Amino acid sequence: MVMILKERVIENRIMGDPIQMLYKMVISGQAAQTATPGQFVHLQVADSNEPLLRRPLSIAGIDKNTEEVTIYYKVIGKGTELLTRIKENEYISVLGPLGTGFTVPDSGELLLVAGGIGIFPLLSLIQAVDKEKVKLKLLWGGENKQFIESAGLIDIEKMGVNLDMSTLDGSLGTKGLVTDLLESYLGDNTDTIAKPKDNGKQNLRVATCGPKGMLQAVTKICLGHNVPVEVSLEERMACGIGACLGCVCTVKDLEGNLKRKRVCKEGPVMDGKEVVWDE
Amino acid sequence: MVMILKERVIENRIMGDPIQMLYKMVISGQAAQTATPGQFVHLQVADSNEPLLRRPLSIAGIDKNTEEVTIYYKVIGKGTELLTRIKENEYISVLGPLGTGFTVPDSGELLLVAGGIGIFPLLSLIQAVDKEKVKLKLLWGGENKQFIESAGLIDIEKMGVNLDMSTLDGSLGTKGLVTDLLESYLGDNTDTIAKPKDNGKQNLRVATCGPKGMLQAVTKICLGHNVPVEVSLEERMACGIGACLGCVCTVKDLEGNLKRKRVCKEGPVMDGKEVVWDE
Amino acid sequence: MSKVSMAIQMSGLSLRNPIITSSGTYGFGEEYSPFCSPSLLGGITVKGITPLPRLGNPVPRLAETPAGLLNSVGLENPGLEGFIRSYLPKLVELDTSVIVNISGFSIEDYAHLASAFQNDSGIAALEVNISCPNIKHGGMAFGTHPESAQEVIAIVRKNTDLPIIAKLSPNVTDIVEMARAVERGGADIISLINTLLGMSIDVKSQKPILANKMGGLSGPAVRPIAVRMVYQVYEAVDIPIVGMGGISTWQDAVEFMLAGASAVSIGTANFINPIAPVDILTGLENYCQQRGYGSVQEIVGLAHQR
Amino acid sequence: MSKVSMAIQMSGLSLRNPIITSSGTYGFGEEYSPFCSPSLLGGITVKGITPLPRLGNPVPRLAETPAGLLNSVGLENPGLEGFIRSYLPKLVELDTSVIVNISGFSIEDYAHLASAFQNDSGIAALEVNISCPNIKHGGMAFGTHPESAQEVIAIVRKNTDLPIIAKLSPNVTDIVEMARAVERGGADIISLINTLLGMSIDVKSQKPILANKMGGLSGPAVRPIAVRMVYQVYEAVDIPIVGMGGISTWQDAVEFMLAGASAVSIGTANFINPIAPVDILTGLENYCQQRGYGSVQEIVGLAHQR
Ligand SMILES: Cc1cc2nc3c(=O)[nH]c(=O)nc-3n(C[C@H](O)[C@H](O)[C@H](O)COP(=O)(O)OP(=O)(O)OC[C@H]3O[C@@H](n4cnc5c(N)ncnc54)[C@H](O)[C@@H]3O)c2cc1C
Ligand SMILES: Cc1cc2nc3c(=O)[nH]c(=O)nc-3n(C[C@H](O)[C@H](O)[C@H](O)COP(=O)(O)OP(=O)(O)OC[C@H]3O[C@@H](n4cnc5c(N)ncnc54)[C@H](O)[C@@H]3O)c2cc1C
Ligand SMILES: Cc1cc2nc3c(=O)[nH]c(=O)nc-3n(C[C@H](O)[C@H](O)[C@H](O)COP(=O)(O)O)c2cc1C
Ligand SMILES: Cc1cc2nc3c(=O)[nH]c(=O)nc-3n(C[C@H](O)[C@H](O)[C@H](O)COP(=O)(O)O)c2cc1C
Ligand code: FES
Ligand code: FES
Repeated sequence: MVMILKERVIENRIMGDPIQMLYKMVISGQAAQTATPGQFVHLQVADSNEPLLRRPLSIAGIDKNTEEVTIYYKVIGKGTELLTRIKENEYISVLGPLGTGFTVPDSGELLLVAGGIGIFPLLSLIQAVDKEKVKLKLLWGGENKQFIESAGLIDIEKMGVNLDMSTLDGSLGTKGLVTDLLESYLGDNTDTIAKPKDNGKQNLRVATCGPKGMLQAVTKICLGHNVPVEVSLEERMACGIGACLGCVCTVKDLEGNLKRKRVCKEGPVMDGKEVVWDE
Repeated sequence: MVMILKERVIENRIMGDPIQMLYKMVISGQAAQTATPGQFVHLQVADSNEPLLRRPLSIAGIDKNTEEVTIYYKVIGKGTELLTRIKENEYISVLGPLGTGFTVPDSGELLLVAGGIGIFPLLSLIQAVDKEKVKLKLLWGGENKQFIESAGLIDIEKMGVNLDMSTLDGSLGTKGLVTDLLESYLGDNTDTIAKPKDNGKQNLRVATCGPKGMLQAVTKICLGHNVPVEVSLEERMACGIGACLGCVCTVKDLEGNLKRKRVCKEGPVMDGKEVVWDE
Repeated sequence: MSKVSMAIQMSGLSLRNPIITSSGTYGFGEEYSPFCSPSLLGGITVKGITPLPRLGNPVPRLAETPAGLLNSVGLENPGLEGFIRSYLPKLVELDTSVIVNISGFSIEDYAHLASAFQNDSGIAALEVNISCPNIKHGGMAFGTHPESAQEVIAIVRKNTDLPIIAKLSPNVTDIVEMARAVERGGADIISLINTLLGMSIDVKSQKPILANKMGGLSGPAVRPIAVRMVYQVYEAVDIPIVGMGGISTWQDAVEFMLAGASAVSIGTANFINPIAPVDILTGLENYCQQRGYGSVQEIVGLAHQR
Repeated sequence: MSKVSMAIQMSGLSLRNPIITSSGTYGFGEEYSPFCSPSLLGGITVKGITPLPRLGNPVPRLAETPAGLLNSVGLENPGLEGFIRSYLPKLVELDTSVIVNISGFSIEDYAHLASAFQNDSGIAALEVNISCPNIKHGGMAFGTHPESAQEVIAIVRKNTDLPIIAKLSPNVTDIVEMARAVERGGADIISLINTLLGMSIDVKSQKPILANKMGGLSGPAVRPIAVRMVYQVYEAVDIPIVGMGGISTWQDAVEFMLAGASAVSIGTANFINPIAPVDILTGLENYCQQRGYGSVQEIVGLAHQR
């Protein structure tokens, strides 16, 4: 159930290297009860008209017992800057959980491909997947070592995820793009990949989040290998609940007709195959 | 010299009965150096566009040694509410000292007439007057006892000011309006009042601040008794320095011509005699 | 204290209370139901419908400005048939007055759209959005030309027996002239304002933020312009007014009613506070009660006295 | 890093840099001198001058709105003679380009005002405010009627050899039509926008806040409308543009220049930050430097590419 509530912020702190401007916020409240991986919350960051709109942030962690959701955010403008000013035990207006999240597989292999802060929504998926039944692998590309460490590398390693990294400057993992990692991974793992006529036997799936260009490249690579891929999209949002049509993404249906889907409602997670990337 | 500076707030606290919403703020900085009684500072209360404009507040205390100015304010809207949130040692943008203040007499008698929070600008005058040379008397009218006590009664008594009070509900001083106090005071003190042809012998002056209706009444009474009166006016302000013509007051010159004066520049203190009250 | 009567009668349109939600900001009535029961509202206005389905404009469709929002949705909608098939049945089940907003690109479009909605369609009124370009006449918006506006309303009048709300564009030199034109055309009610044409440019990319370059400005920033127009129109026409443009608090709603609006419509504010309409209704009712009005209708136009 | 050339050439008007201050917000140049040396500015524009002195409107003249300011000063000014006697001598001593803003209520007013200022008056240009009502023709503002606007500019053209800046009103259906009209009339430069007509009502007193009821809206709230108009006018005319309306940061100034303004003017922002023009200038220069422009003129109109 979607709700709008004043929820208590129980943690709000900068993570790692201050230059990265990455923050972790834990919010106590009912949003945790029904949240699923890949959904987001729409937060009111100001009690004035500046900025006017709420800010969408992915749910990165869900704890139904303690009723807590965790979000991670990077400061990029006025809205996220105001978020950093919220003190522990202050209240914030939370609209959510919103949107349609990732498919959580219960068998086979799940490959996560993250670009930069695109790791955040994938964290909730890592948390939700039954690691006994599903083989989990994460490919993560970032600017440099400082970024990846600040964005929570140690915590991710603690979650027991098999992880390959790339950085633009080579300061951690392979030097290059995460799509390079993906190419070689899919090349090396042709056995788990479904063949064209292999319906129902597809035991490798990809879930990805990152900059739009990366998502497009990841989708292309995956579809080239006939691997199903779910992409978590971002778009400027106003209402966050499907009412304003501000956040659409274009999709092509089976008959080749163009349609719009709302990133906030039918998304943010979409089937990579149907997304029209260059409109 | 008028300046615009980021000045440090060294005190900002509520005074007395919380219901009165009266605050005292002490700002450390250069505005104190040149400030004179009756001038004001123009404070930036928000770092956003809400509210858009600065807020004018009278300088109630000037300490040139410690370089501190004191202001007192009542919370009435968004701007003054934001002022209360400023913490000690935070900085605030101060434009000032601005405007033309009170005449500070060096002999004779000065009668101060304050309505409600109109006491605040008069405090700087009380502070400035040489009480050895000038006989000082304050008539102060307020809503009730709680208001007058919260607005700093004890401090004023400490300054050794001869004080008569009135309240609307009679909970302190005389029951009624401050103009009643004024009427009877002037009636009882006809000896210090200059006679029509008595040029140069006027040894009683009045300085007043309060709601517009009260200022008008005080002026009428004073002029009726031939006592010169200076009124401290309020008007909505934008620039605060005479550039926008937003804050004018109408005056009549000796030939009876109507003219505009800027409350922020030629005022806020004006000669009561020339103010056109009902335009 | 005695109860205030909140019902509003506007030439043919009776509303439970004066709080409506605005076209394009409230989807098709479902999206906000979890937060704000439609049965609490005076009415809801649905997204603008055109004869054929429209994909609307590419993204980005949104840009924030100081106290304002630019949008260039471009009238994305399922088209008349799609609307009647997929949305209307659920809408008419809602316990509120449903207002259908129609948009056309020619006089014929409006005639066609209007004829699809009648008194027995289960809806309360038709709102006619005349801010669209008239593609047969050089793309000039109907709503910026008194004769075209009058013509659109007249053709709608001919084709439906529902109450007609003519929604005015603020992008005009003389709003009064436009209001008089739609009154002549046969409008029962006037609503205003639609969005103001605006633009925002990104200094990094050096390009307009909106894919469509220009968009419609809404939100608190436009309120003083909207209030002024309601005030002017109130003095010029004899039909009631639905006021909108930047209403986000009950004070704003009162401001519009004092200016002359019989009802008010909430748009952009829903995005920030999904229960804004109810908050505003509560505040409006308290205001009337505290000042001893027996009916909310008593405050309409009070700012014109003296 | 090499220095950016900040000078701007606009048909007959050469400015040290593109930052001007706006009429009515900067007094007669003296008030802000303690904070902001005129020698740092491209130019300053003085309060609108009319043939006779004017007391202007009663107070309240100001009302705040979300990210905006309503004013109804009502053209208070010392009149042409008073201005020339009491203010002009000091103004021409300032080390900056002085632009005199003139306002009239008839064609004759403009002719009279224009003839008082010539190339040898020590000022840099005349800005013609055409937003005033034409009292001989039913009070319709010159600036809302293309023929009247053209006529005003043409008569000013006849009466002065100074560069003429035609200042457009945004309260029009078609800003492009107005821009073309003043270009035809002989304007050398176009400035826009003047204020948008607005109103604010006090829910306590139930009356308009401004004594004059309506006033002009300025400040950040109007910026998207102003940017859109600059963008449109840039595509329609061949003369340069001075952009204004809600500029308070260097990013805002860049936005206007990308939209097509050769220079920008700062109004309401001065009230909040008396050194806003210098802050903006510094930011603008840095922007150009970091992006490797040799001259600030290179960014003018860039948002129109593709
Ligand atoms: C579904 C969803 C989930 C998201 N999850 C996260 C998250 O977990 N962590 C995180 O750090 N960020 C996340 N984002 C992005 C985040 O919403 C934006 O960074 C934030 O809204 C920027 O606000 P601001 O006021 O700080 O910056 P602004 O000043 O508003 O914007 C700065 C720049 O950011 C871009 N931008 C603004 N709003 C959006 C938006 N809604 N979507 C995309 N780009 C935008 C614009 O290009 C703008 O120029 C998510 C966005 C979406 C849509
Ligand atoms: C020269 C001068 C000196 C002042 N000195 C003091 C002082 O020492 N202590 C103090 O508490 N207050 C003082 N005031 C009044 C103070 O400036 C206002 O109370 C304050 O600006 C209100 O801001 P706000 O945002 O809280 O309220 P707002 O929400 O802006 O306004 C609430 C109401 O206050 C009135 N108001 C708003 N601005 C002004 C203004 N500039 N002048 C008069 N009325 C206004 C309006 O009627 C409005 O409806 C002074 C005003 C002036 C002009
Ligand atoms: C995202 C969005 C979409 C809109 N779509 C329509 C529409 O389809 N038809 C219409 O008549 N008005 C439309 N409008 C205008 C609103 O109905 C309303 O007139 C305007 O936003 C002013 O009100 P506000 O400031 O409260 O939002 C839209 C506004 C927004 C913000
Ligand atoms: C208080 C005030 C007075 C103004 N007076 C004039 C004037 O006399 N003549 C004129 O052409 N414009 C006048 N304007 C309009 C400004 O010059 C400018 O066009 C407008 O305010 C938009 O810019 P801004 O948003 O930066 O203030 C005035 C504006 C304000 C706020
Ligand atoms: S943000 Fe409104 S529909 Fe998605
Ligand atoms: S506030 Fe601008 S002239 Fe006084």
